[in-house]
Amino acid sequence: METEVKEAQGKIISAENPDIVAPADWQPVIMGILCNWCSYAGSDLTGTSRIQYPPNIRIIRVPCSSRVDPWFIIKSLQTTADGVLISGCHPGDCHYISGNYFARRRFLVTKKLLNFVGYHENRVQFSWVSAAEGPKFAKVVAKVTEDIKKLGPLHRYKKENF
Amino acid sequence: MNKLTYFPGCSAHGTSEEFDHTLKLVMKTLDVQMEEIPDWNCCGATSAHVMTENLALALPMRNLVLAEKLENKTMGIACASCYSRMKGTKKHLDENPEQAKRINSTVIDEGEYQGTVEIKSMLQYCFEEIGLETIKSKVTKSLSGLKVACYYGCLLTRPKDVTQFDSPEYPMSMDLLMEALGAKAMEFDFKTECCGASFSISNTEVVESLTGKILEVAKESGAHLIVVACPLCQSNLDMRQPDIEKHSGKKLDIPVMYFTQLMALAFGYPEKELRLPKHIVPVEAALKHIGDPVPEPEKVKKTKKAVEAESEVE
Amino acid sequence: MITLGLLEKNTFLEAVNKKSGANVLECYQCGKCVSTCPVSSYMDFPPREIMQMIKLGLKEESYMANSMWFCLTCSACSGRCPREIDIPAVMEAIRHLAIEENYRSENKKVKDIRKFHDIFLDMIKRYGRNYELRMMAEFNIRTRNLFKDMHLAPKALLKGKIPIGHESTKSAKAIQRMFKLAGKLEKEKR
Amino acid sequence: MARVGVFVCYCGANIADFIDVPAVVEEAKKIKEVKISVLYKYMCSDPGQGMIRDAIVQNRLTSVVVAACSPRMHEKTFRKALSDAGMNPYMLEVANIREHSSWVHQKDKKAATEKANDLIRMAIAKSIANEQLHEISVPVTKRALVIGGGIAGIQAALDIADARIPVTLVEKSPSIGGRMAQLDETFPTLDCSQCILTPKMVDVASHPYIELIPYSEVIELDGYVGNYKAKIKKKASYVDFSSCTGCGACTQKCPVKVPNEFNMNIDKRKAIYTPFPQAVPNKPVIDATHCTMLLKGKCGICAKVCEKGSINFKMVDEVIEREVGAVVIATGYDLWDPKPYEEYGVGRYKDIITSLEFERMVSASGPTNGVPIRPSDGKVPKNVVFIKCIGSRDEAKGIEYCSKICCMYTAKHAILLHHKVHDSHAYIFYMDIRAAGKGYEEFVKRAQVETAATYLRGRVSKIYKKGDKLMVRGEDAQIGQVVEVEADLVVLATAVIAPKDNPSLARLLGVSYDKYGYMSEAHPKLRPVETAKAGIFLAGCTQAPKDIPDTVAQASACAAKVCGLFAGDTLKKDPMVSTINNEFCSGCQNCVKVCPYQAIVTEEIPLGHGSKELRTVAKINEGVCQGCGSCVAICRSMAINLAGFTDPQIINEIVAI
Amino acid sequence: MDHSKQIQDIASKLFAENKIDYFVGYRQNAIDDSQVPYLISDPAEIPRLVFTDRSVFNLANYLKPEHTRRKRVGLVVKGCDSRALNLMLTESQVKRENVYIIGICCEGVLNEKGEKAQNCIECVMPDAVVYDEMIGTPTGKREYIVNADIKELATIALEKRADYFEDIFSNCIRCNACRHSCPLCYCAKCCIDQETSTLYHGANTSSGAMHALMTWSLHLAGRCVDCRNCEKACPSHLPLHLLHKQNESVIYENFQQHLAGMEKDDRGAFYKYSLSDPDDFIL
Repeated sequence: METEVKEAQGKIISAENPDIVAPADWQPVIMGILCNWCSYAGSDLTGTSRIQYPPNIRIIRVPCSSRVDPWFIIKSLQTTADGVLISGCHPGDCHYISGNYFARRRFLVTKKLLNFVGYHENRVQFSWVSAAEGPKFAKVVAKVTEDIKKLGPLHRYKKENF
Repeated sequence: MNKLTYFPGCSAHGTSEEFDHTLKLVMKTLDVQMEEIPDWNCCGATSAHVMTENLALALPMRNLVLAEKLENKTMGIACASCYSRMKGTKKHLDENPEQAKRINSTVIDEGEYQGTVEIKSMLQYCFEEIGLETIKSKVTKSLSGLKVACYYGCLLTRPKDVTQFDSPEYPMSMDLLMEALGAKAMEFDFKTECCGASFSISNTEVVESLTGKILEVAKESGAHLIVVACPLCQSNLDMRQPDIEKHSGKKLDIPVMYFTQLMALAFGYPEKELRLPKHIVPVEAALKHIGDPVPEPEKVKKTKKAVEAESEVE
Repeated sequence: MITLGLLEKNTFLEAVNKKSGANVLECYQCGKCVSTCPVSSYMDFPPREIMQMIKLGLKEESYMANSMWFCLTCSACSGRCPREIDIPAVMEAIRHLAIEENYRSENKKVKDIRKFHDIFLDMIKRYGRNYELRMMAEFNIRTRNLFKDMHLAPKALLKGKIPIGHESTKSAKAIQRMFKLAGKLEKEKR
Repeated sequence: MARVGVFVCYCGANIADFIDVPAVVEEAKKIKEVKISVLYKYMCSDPGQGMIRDAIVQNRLTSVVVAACSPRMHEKTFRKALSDAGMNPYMLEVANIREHSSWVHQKDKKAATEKANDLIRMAIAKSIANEQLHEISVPVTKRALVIGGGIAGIQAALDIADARIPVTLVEKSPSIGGRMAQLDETFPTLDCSQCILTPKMVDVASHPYIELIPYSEVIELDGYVGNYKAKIKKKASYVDFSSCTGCGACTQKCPVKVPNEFNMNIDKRKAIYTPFPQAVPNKPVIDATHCTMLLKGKCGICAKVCEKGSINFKMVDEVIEREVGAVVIATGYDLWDPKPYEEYGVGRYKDIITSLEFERMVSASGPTNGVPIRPSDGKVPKNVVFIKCIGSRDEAKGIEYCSKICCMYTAKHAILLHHKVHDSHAYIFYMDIRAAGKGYEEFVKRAQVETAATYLRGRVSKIYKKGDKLMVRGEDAQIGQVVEVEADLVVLATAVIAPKDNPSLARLLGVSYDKYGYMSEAHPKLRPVETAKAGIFLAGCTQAPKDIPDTVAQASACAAKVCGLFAGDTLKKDPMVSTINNEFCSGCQNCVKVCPYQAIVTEEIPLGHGSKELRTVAKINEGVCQGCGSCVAICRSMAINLAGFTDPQIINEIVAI
Repeated sequence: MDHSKQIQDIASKLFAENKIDYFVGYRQNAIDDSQVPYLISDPAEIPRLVFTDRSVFNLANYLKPEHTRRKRVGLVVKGCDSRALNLMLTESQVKRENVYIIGICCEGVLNEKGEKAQNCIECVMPDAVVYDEMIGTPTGKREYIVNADIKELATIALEKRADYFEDIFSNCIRCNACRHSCPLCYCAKCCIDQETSTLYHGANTSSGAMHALMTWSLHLAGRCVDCRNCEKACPSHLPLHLLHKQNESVIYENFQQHLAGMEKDDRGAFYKYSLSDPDDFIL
């Protein structure tokens, strides 16, 4: 289900809807849902280490990646976000023992389903970032932002808003 | 019948003709058809990489490109130096595709580099592809009684991430191969110490000191001869021996043979096929030890109980 | 005495790291490489000291050292290095940089080694393959040491160790072209 | 109608330099629920908190948003300000505009400001959906479980028990004592390890508040802080400890000899054995993997010679349960296997031994009666080479970290060698000498001067055999020369590593561990003895390599923590737990399945009002619930919600931008 | 495939032995040759019970909690139906002692066009997995086939696929027939109807439908047994199986070939995990 990202001269074309074109300096909004113990702490460390990353992400704190109900993702894509990043503890490191393992299964199925119904697979991304991985968090955000910038604005299902 | 693309290297057609010759005999017995890369060139060892990076990559690359045109995709290399240069180059090119493209432009007449050939040293090929069992089955004249010290040199097993073969510190593949032929491989601590091959002409003083130490330790191990898998190792250890003896005043007199020579011998080829006169240090006396009585391994007293998880009963 | 100023930007270190792909800063001076190296006793500065010199940005001193010319690239040091630094690559990087920047050591041994390598490459350039006797002879001529190893030659020749005739690749032209293009690449890089 | 107050913090220059704070304040005012939006230099300071308190009262606020640093930093501070003003503290939301905006977007003030605006909008939207929550209090079981009977476990158990709190001490092996019991003398004072340790071991055995359970393991831990339930497997010892007098007749007569792990396999023990003469409890156990009676049904000599009839070959493993309020983990350390050092010929040369083997040899009660010998020929060595950092500080072959104790014990070994073999000489290859500690540098000096040990700075590169000597080659960087030492014996100071069972134990206990297998503390500096799981503490090398003084100090710190935890009759707990709405619960019980804490059970409730018929619904034990939200996300009918992170709160955040 | 006679006999026997209060089976539709579910409490109506390859509906849907709490029910289940029933038993929605299960070794049923239905062609388990009495000869578990439609959809361009699904979602009229026809949608109150969520799930628009159907399919992921009751119930004839089959194939491929309702006490793929689950999609 890989789909090529289209590029046009100086413009960004929406991956899901070629009719939608955004200017080259278009900035996406990315919803970041982070678990409190690893990734949120990791993102705090990014801050305390003053590691710079793109400002497009908006962060929501949840106790554990297993708290993330797939409909948060769907809702984000339908309303405010052009992409979603969900981050939790590395496998084996979950503060709640096994939460991220359950979450991992849901994430995979959700990601594939969203791709199946017509969202580019890079719209929704996941990462494991530990509390010590400040630099990794910055890297992940930079990568996700860049990926989503290439995909252009997400327009589908948004016209009616909600 | 197995097919093998063969890169002999400059020495095979020069100083180490006996290696090349016995290798071909052995491979015939083992039912491997060797196909020499047509119009191969020197891999650049040991000078190209010293002086220039691009040439050091371009020379092996031409050979790789030529080899890719052949049907068989496994390449066997006789000389350890060539092996190291070629395999190292391939690894470097595969990891840096951009540079590979750039270097490819210098040999573009020969074709495009694909990176499809798998490179093995001849020792590695015997050990991994043919297998000790097959080799054992071809032995018609066991070498029992012969004590050997296996010398691998630096480049057969090093660097580990390039060669991906055996231990870089205490390899055992050649030892096991020799045991398969019936010989006894001695414990030898200087298996992978460098002999200084690249200085064999330009800096003989260094070479003499390095090889001297290796020969001394080999001698001390009780071996009748040293077994090698590289022409440079062989010529260094063999040719320099009289000089070392003269300078140090110590008698060494330990012949240096290729593993293929011993394989050929064990496979039943007559001694004259081994091209023994080419050795500076005479080999014949050492080979007389073949057939020496081998002391029986000490019998374990309570065989059955000894097996039982180290415990013993009074 | 060496006076160390403010090391604002250690360009030498950067150049070595870039060329070698190693990170010299990882070296913690344990000295395992020195006792591993078969030729460290012949070097002006053994590998450990070279690493420190790079860290200090001592470019000229490093270029004029004989260490990298003595390095046999046997990889024993890198195999044992607890920080897994590719020391031969570092040595090679300094050597290439020294050649590129035209530093020439006056050390006799270094000159010999360089000469040998020049002859070797010349041989490949001419014939595509290498021919040992001719090389040995040429080396002796160029180093004005006509009789070096001559005591070995008759024995070796007699025993057929070193054959008299020699062969070359058919497409010597291709090799020459390769040399030319590779040389061009080398220049472009600079 | 919600009335929200927004309080934006400058954080000195930390926020103000990179975010247009006044604009942010104005932006917040545009939201209709926002009744007051102000800024201040340091919101967390007393005047800052005062501002919040005053605004709450004056503006009759229903929720408060503080835009400042990470909530992980000052959430508690601001919650306290809220409750001081008479407001429910959980009506607070923190917008993290420092770590998440000003500090990470320092080159783009406009974007950072926009992001701060959004983060504040999200916090406001969330706070509107906040509910009033109240702290939960749970009862405490005043008994501690100590896992591991080394010096750490012994010290922790004794200190806790001295406070008249019952302790259950579980030890894996037949005797307590741990690694320290194997040591001969200890640095830096060279007092005999046995002499200072054994009295403490005896104290443990006789303490009225300590229950010692040797030869057993913790196999399960349920529950939560103050209310843990541990299952302990008592391995079958085949000896009835209650009747056994420890006379030792059985061990003398047993015909089966087995390598003695207490002596690093240098000598043999019997299949029925006490690990060492001063063992506590001093009762033998039968090693079932070697006893011929248990394996083949032959022998039984021990049973015949036992006058008390204490031998019972039919004994089986037994699982017992203990309710405890707190757990101390003190599982100690293992030593790294130096096999990867092929260049030294480890495994090929018998005369290369590890430091603990040397320790046992020089121990007066050890297998060689205190005299070091060469394992190859039994001769007493003269030239002994000690090599430090074997596996330590070696990313390529071992581990990255410094094992901390090797510099000191190697100095000790040099001194001990000199004591035992007067005409010997010690060569020590080292990289650095790390002797930071009270009396440590002086101790090293003693080794260097009094014992005249030769310190050579460099890592050894090769060991090879020459005759019956081992040639040890390394650089001495001081003189810049490669040296070779002719050694009779080589002692490798192998690295300290985490016990290999640590990860599985950590998973079983629900605490986290690092990449080396050491248990992770809650905070490396400020909470070094606690784990992230409340009520579970760490003592000794289970957390990181430590020497004996540090281990004992940490063990006592654990005891203080346990006593503090047990000071009151109940514990206070965050109210961020799951709650179930029975109306929507269909009783599928999938939540029971995903809960990692077994906090969800089922209950029967009437089908309707006054109905006699019952239906099954899930029920959450809020004392056990840790608030992960796993159950919330999998509940299809949305019958479960997590206080503080409810669906409306999170969705409000999502749609607020 | 005609098991009408056997079913009638069993029903008679059950009523005669007073083992059940109700029997749920199929009867012929009066207007065409299709069949409808048929719930009887009077043995006199037994002769109207039929079972042929037109018996398409999943009768497990008739066993929502209130049914078996008080009454004992006899029930006919095909392979797929029985897997749904299995899950309902695991999820404590049905009292096993109050249900008498007549399992069919199904040979496949027909679609409206009279051809063998797609889910029967791709069926992995035609035999009932839970039953008190079995009719027919078991043929055993079959190899898993990835649904032909999703395979085809996966090959077309992303924006085309997006168009296709937007079409589907905009045709949804939010009548919730799919949900009501699903035996596994037994929630006391569906999340989509709840006050907190109605705010966000949206109105009767393609966006709202998309959200509702996606959420619904994710709630059935790892549980859906591909009986296609929902599709049969949908008045807009939406290809709802696409969403379910997509999830099923991802789960089968990645999570130890998990299939819903095959085993007793298996709760579905989202209620367990394996340490070796795919991790490569996570940064």
